[in-house]
Amino acid sequence: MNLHSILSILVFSPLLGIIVLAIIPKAQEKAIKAVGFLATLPALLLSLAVYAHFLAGKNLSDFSVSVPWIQFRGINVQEPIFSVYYELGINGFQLLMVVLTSVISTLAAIGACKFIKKEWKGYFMLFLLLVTGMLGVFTAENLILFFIFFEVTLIPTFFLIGKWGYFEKEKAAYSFLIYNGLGSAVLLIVIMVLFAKTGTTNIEMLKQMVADPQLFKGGFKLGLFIALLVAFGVKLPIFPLHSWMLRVHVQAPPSVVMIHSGILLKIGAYGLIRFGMGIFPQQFEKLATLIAILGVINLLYGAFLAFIQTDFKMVLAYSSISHMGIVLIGLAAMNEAGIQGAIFQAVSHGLISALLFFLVGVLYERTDTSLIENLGGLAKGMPLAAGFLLAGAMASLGLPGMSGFVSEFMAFLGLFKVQPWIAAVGTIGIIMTAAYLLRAVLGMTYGKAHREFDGVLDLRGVELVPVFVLMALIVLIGVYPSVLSSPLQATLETIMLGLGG
Amino acid sequence: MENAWLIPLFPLLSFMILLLIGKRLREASAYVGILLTLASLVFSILVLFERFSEPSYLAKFNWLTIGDLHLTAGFEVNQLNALMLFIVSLVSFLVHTYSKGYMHGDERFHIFYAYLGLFTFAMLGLVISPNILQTYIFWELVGVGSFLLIGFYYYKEEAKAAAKKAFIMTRIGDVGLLIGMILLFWQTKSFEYSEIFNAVEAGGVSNTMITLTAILIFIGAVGKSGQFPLHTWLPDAMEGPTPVSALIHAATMVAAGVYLVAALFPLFTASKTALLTVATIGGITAIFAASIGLVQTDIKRVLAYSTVSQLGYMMLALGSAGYVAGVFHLMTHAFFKALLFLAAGSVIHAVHTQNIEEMGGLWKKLKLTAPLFLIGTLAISGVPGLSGFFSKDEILVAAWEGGHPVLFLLALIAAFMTAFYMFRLFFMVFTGEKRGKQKDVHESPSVMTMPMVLLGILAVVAGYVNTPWFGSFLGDWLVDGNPALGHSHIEGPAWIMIAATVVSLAGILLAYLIYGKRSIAPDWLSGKGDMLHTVLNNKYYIDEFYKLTVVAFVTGFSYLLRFIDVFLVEGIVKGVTGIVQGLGRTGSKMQSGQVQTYGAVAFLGLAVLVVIYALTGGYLR
Amino acid sequence: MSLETFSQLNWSIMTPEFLILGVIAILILMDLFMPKTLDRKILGWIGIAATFAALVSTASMIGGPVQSILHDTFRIDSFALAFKLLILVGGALVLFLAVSYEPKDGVERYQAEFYYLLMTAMLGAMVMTSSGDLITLFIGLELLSISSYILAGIRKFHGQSNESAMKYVVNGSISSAIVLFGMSYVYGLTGTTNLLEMASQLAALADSNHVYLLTLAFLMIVVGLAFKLAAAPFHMWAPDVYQGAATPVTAFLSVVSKIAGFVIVIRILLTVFGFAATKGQDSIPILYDMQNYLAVIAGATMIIGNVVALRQSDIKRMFAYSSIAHAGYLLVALTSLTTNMFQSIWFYLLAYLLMNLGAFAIIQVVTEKAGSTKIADFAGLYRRAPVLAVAMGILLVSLAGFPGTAGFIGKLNIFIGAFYAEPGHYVLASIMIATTVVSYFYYFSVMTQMFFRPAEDESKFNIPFGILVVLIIAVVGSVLLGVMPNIAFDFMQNNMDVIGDFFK
Amino acid sequence: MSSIPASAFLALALILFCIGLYGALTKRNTVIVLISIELMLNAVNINLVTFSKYGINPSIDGQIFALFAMAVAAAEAAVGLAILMALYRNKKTVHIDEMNEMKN
Repeated sequence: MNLHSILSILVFSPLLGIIVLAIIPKAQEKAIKAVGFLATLPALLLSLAVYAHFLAGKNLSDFSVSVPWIQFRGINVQEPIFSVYYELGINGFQLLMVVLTSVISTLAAIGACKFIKKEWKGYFMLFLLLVTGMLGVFTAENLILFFIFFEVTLIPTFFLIGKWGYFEKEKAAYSFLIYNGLGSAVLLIVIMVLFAKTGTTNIEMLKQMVADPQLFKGGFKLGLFIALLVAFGVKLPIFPLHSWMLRVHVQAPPSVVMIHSGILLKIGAYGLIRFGMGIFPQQFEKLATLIAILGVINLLYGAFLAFIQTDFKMVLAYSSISHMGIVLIGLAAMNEAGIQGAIFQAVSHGLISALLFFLVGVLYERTDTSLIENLGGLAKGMPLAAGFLLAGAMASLGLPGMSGFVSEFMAFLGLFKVQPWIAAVGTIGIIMTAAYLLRAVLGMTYGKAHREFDGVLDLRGVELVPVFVLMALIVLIGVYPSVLSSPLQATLETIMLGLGG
Repeated sequence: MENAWLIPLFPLLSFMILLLIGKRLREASAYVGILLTLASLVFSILVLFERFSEPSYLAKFNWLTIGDLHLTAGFEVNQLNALMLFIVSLVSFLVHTYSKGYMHGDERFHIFYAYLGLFTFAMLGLVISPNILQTYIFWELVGVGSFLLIGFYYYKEEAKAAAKKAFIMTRIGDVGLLIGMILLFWQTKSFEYSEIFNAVEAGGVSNTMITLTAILIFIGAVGKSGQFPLHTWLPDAMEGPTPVSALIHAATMVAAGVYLVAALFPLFTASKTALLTVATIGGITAIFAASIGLVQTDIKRVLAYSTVSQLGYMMLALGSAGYVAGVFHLMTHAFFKALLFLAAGSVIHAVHTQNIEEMGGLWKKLKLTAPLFLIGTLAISGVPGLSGFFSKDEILVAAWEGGHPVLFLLALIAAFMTAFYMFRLFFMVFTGEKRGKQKDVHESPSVMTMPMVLLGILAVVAGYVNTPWFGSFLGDWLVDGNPALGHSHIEGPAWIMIAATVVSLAGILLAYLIYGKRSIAPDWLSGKGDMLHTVLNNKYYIDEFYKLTVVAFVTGFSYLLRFIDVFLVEGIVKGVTGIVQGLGRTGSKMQSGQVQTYGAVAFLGLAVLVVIYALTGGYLR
Repeated sequence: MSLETFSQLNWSIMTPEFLILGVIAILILMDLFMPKTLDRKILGWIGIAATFAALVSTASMIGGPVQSILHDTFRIDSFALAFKLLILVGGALVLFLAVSYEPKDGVERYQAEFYYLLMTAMLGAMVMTSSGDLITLFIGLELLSISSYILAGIRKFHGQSNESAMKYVVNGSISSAIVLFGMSYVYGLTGTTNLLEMASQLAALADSNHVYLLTLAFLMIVVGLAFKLAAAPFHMWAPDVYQGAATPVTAFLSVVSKIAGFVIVIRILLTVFGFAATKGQDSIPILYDMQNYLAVIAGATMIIGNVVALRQSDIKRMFAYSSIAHAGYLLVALTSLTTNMFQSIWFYLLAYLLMNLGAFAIIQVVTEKAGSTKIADFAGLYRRAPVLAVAMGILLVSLAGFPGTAGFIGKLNIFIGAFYAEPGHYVLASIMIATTVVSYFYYFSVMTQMFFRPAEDESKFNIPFGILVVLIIAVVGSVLLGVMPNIAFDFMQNNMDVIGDFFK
Repeated sequence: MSSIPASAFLALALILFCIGLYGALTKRNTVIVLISIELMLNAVNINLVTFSKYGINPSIDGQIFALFAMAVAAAEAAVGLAILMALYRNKKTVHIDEMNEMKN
């Protein structure tokens, strides 16, 4: 097979599932679920194959594809100015995100088979569209293509939340749409300004052209970078742009939150690293202190608020905010350790939050509640679920041997080199993370049972697959972080080159 | 020694086996755990003996690459590590064995063994780590093992609270360690112990930095070893099953703090301030915990406070540059304190209560446990001839020679108190009349007593490896090739030994008079100082203090943030949407349905544009 | 001019107009002589056929040289062809809607009028595209307007329809008067009505009084023509008229009429004011001088359209505001005055034509079935007619400007222009993006109704053939142009030299 | 005739236009509104004719334009009145301020 077409197949393979689903009658629940699940597999297998390709020591650029696509005419007759290429590509960082996406998508599809109780057909069609969007986001090599895939994720997510969510689903869907719409609007401004000024949106070319002081003045670039920060800050989310995310985490169905918290939030981190740092390295440097402070605020704000929540979903939602603070902290360090920590954190949090939300989904399905108080003593009725919940919490609070630690450690390692004081304040977050997670998880699993757990089934059958896979990956990364760090080295070098260090 | 890396893996294997198929093995799980820890023990002994004759061994591989930084993982066998391997695997093996009897009948028997395996793995991994990062990793893992085991009786609210408290309090310390470690890394560009020491020795690190990092790392040790002011979790941790207390909260994990300071000893010696801090905290903890121990009525809590106090001793030793003394006491303490806990467990197993006021007169019924408990008590009290005597003496000498007379005095008083409350415990449990409801009290099975016997022997003889009389074999071996660790044996004036003996005997005598012979009323102390007694009984109100300050602050701050979240952040959002909606409403209202208004608006628009044009100089230009 | 020379003129360039005109005449006659009982739909199909014929003949002129007859009052240049194509496509699609329109309140009798009035309106718009003279422009404009007035009121027994027509007439006439007043000044300062001659006359304008007068005329023309665009400040008629008019008429007003409006605005503004100097030869033209005023109008239009649309509960009113908003977006392209302006406006109008007509097709089906025009009537559409709901979803997404649809590419084009201009129109573009986000609210509120809410009744729809055609063209076109916009771009680039032709 | 300056005609046109506009925007009776609009259109005609005679480049175009404008105005008025009649049949009113069935 031609290597150049692999990425396209990888990205668009879920669409095949949509087509198949379209011809399956609504009532055939089993077939729909099967197709929905199977349609995520090609992407998974291909992404693993790409990873294997990398492990075999071959070049990831083998996969890049670039075909002329749109020529915006009328501005300038010279080619290739103002033309947009259909260009997909993959580097180490993108590879990780793609693998993460495909893994979590497959698991979320399994989750959906369990958690979604109605209209599977519509659900899986939207879900697969979402998967395509996410895969595209991480493989797009130019900003317009990136933006297109970025927006493609918005609409299915809106519907997935609004239709299959819990009580206040529509409100959550709207606030998702509006916040992210605003974020992407700001992003679009940046993209179009860059496009209009340079005539290209290819990221590599932009890196060089934006560095040209003739084309862009410093202050102007700073403005663009701040806009970018805001755009991805909504997605990440950065305080105070976070309130939409709480609603989504609480109201969306668990299988969607797995995707949302696991991958969609990471687009923010991805964008900040790839575009913020890649295209505007000097500006990033200028604002590094601010970003570090924002990171610490995020970390602490999320942690403190998670500490007093009564709904476990809210705890996890705030914990996501808190953990995304670590991403910012790592990025603000502007050194290898910090950036690698940030990327690790993105991947690690993706896995951990997917695991935790899957478990929440199971709990909710069995007990119709996610209130900590109502779940007390769960370990008696659902020992396996409780055990994994605890393990997930441990991973989340940065227990060594699990992925959370490596990321947290590197992020702080990086920041302590440049901003020891801010980092020192940030470490309070480490303590608080332990405090709120244990409070919540022990509150749910330990202690006297507040209710009968008769007839409440523990994890079983196919539910164990996502749990085991995620746990295994979390531990794998924790024990042998090189699985992530080795693909990253080349990417890091490029970033560091851009930062001039 | 090349295969020392296998030692931690056996318990890990046990953990994994039991997690996966433990449910089917049921109580046969114990054999898995016992056999695999036995394997660790055998290897540890081999390694220890090998280390007597061979130099240290270090192996490492690349663990994580960050740009040009290569973080390694691996293992190292040096004197301290080999000794610790032996202590840990021995105690762990004994506790594994003991638990087979103690935990008999528990429905989560296999889980218990699995957790024990996890903990043992982590602890063994901790002691063979060649770099501080790896130490930190296992440091946290032992914390988790401890957390899981404290919370083993998860359905008890107290256990839940204790587990949580243990985890969070130690984590506070851990963050100190983490910061210290990272700062040290950026100073020395390495996590390797040897490279850190080289850098410190070469003067590559400023004095302030050394002091700062050393103290930060010491905070980690404070958390783990239950030193003042982070000690409160350790007594609460007694909610776990008693074998756990013996293994984790007496012999191994809590000693990890001492081990850490010992392992980084060259760093600490490079800073006077750091050493003084260590010594002071150690000294304060020693007397502070001992004083609380005076009035406790829970058998395990008395032992817990005694542990805290003894750990303070070790810190005092290390802080007084008495490296050998500290490590020596660490070893002897591991044996006699494990013995005491196991014996206490045996007592609890027999009488099903932990309240010493409901015990009494058990000497006759527990024919084996009682003498073993006495041995432990004698050893900890520092009665000459037993292991505790020698190590405690070393510490007192170190403190005196280290130039800390005040701390020396504190240590001496603490020694008196130790002797007093330990014998108070002994007399109340084993002598006198039977109190409370004791039914079918009988001796524990041999699977429980045999480990105690072995520990009893060690509690007696372990001291002789390093004595002023028969040569300081342990000391010589420990500091061999490492001048930075100080002298193998500190000579001190002979009166110190006598003073120590006198003090401990005095303590025993007083305890005898009050609780044994009952010639002095038990409320003699409390009667005299009512307030003092209340204060001691409430553990100096430390928990309450924390609740009122830290916990209240965190909660209050959280609610403040929630206020901000709900009203400020959401409020702004609501405001913006409100403005947009309001605009919409206004615009919608203007759409009055009157067609003439529409025309008027259009004309008005035109007029405004014209006026603006005129005003901005269109006409006058 | 003798009759001989008159007949020797190159009349062939007016073939499309003649075709339409001829068919209108035939339709009138047929309507007159057909028995009353016969179904008039056949007339509609004839009209569609004629429109297609006109489309073909227009298309056949593509790539030819610039030609003009009658002293340049009627000219065929790339601009004219490009926009005439749009008008014909839009007109054809509206006719498809019209033949599927099943009026209920006794208008059956006037159905034939409905068809040929639509066609006369279309003819007016076509004339406007090809006009090189103020008089023909004005005549075309009025032909379009007057036909539209009647169309708006064609449901003559329907109070709302009457009211909407009346409002339309009053406002439209006022706007005509204002435009004419402005035009009269322009004429006065040049002494000619030919646009190109005006341009050459004004190129050396230096007298500040004259400049002032001309600028006033500029403002009057812009504000007056804003009526046709449904742009601020002359936008307020739109919701009422859209609501009251029959759905195909609304579709016509919102699409074809708007295209015609842009045609006349571009013609006049660019040829006349794009050259009218402010301080003598080679000084900055009035149009550039007044860019900020256009920007204000564009900004106000976008804000008003999008914000007020939030409050609507009537689907047609909502679409009226939406069409106001889209006029604002288009004005942004006009304001930035970059070289890609023609392309971006043309492409955006094409995209807008497709998505808006598609949406109106569905609105027509749903409102006819429900008998009212409430947004709530869309509740549960996904259950009742999934195909309609999904099609509507795609069209709404395109209207909202999400990627993968023509609406997105159209917006990109406008942004490129806005940012490419020196100095860039950052504020205006930001308003455009921000208000686009606001528009998500109301577009998605329709989605909410269709997909999330339960239906009142579960009855199914039967989709008439005409609607189906429009829907297929609209949906396929919207997606195709979203994914492969180069089809349209290349067409423009390869066949038309709009800028080159414009001033020949 | 030549004694009357062009500006007078222009002023007259402007005044007429304003009166027309005022009437169109304020009168309740729709017929008067339509008449007022005619007034505005006629003001334009005066302008055109004036410019045709006294303009910078006097030409016949203005008068032709005026003729067209008149024709259009007539058509507009006719249509307007027709619609008004339809409206009157349905609503029994010619008051423009009562045409507010559709609003907001």
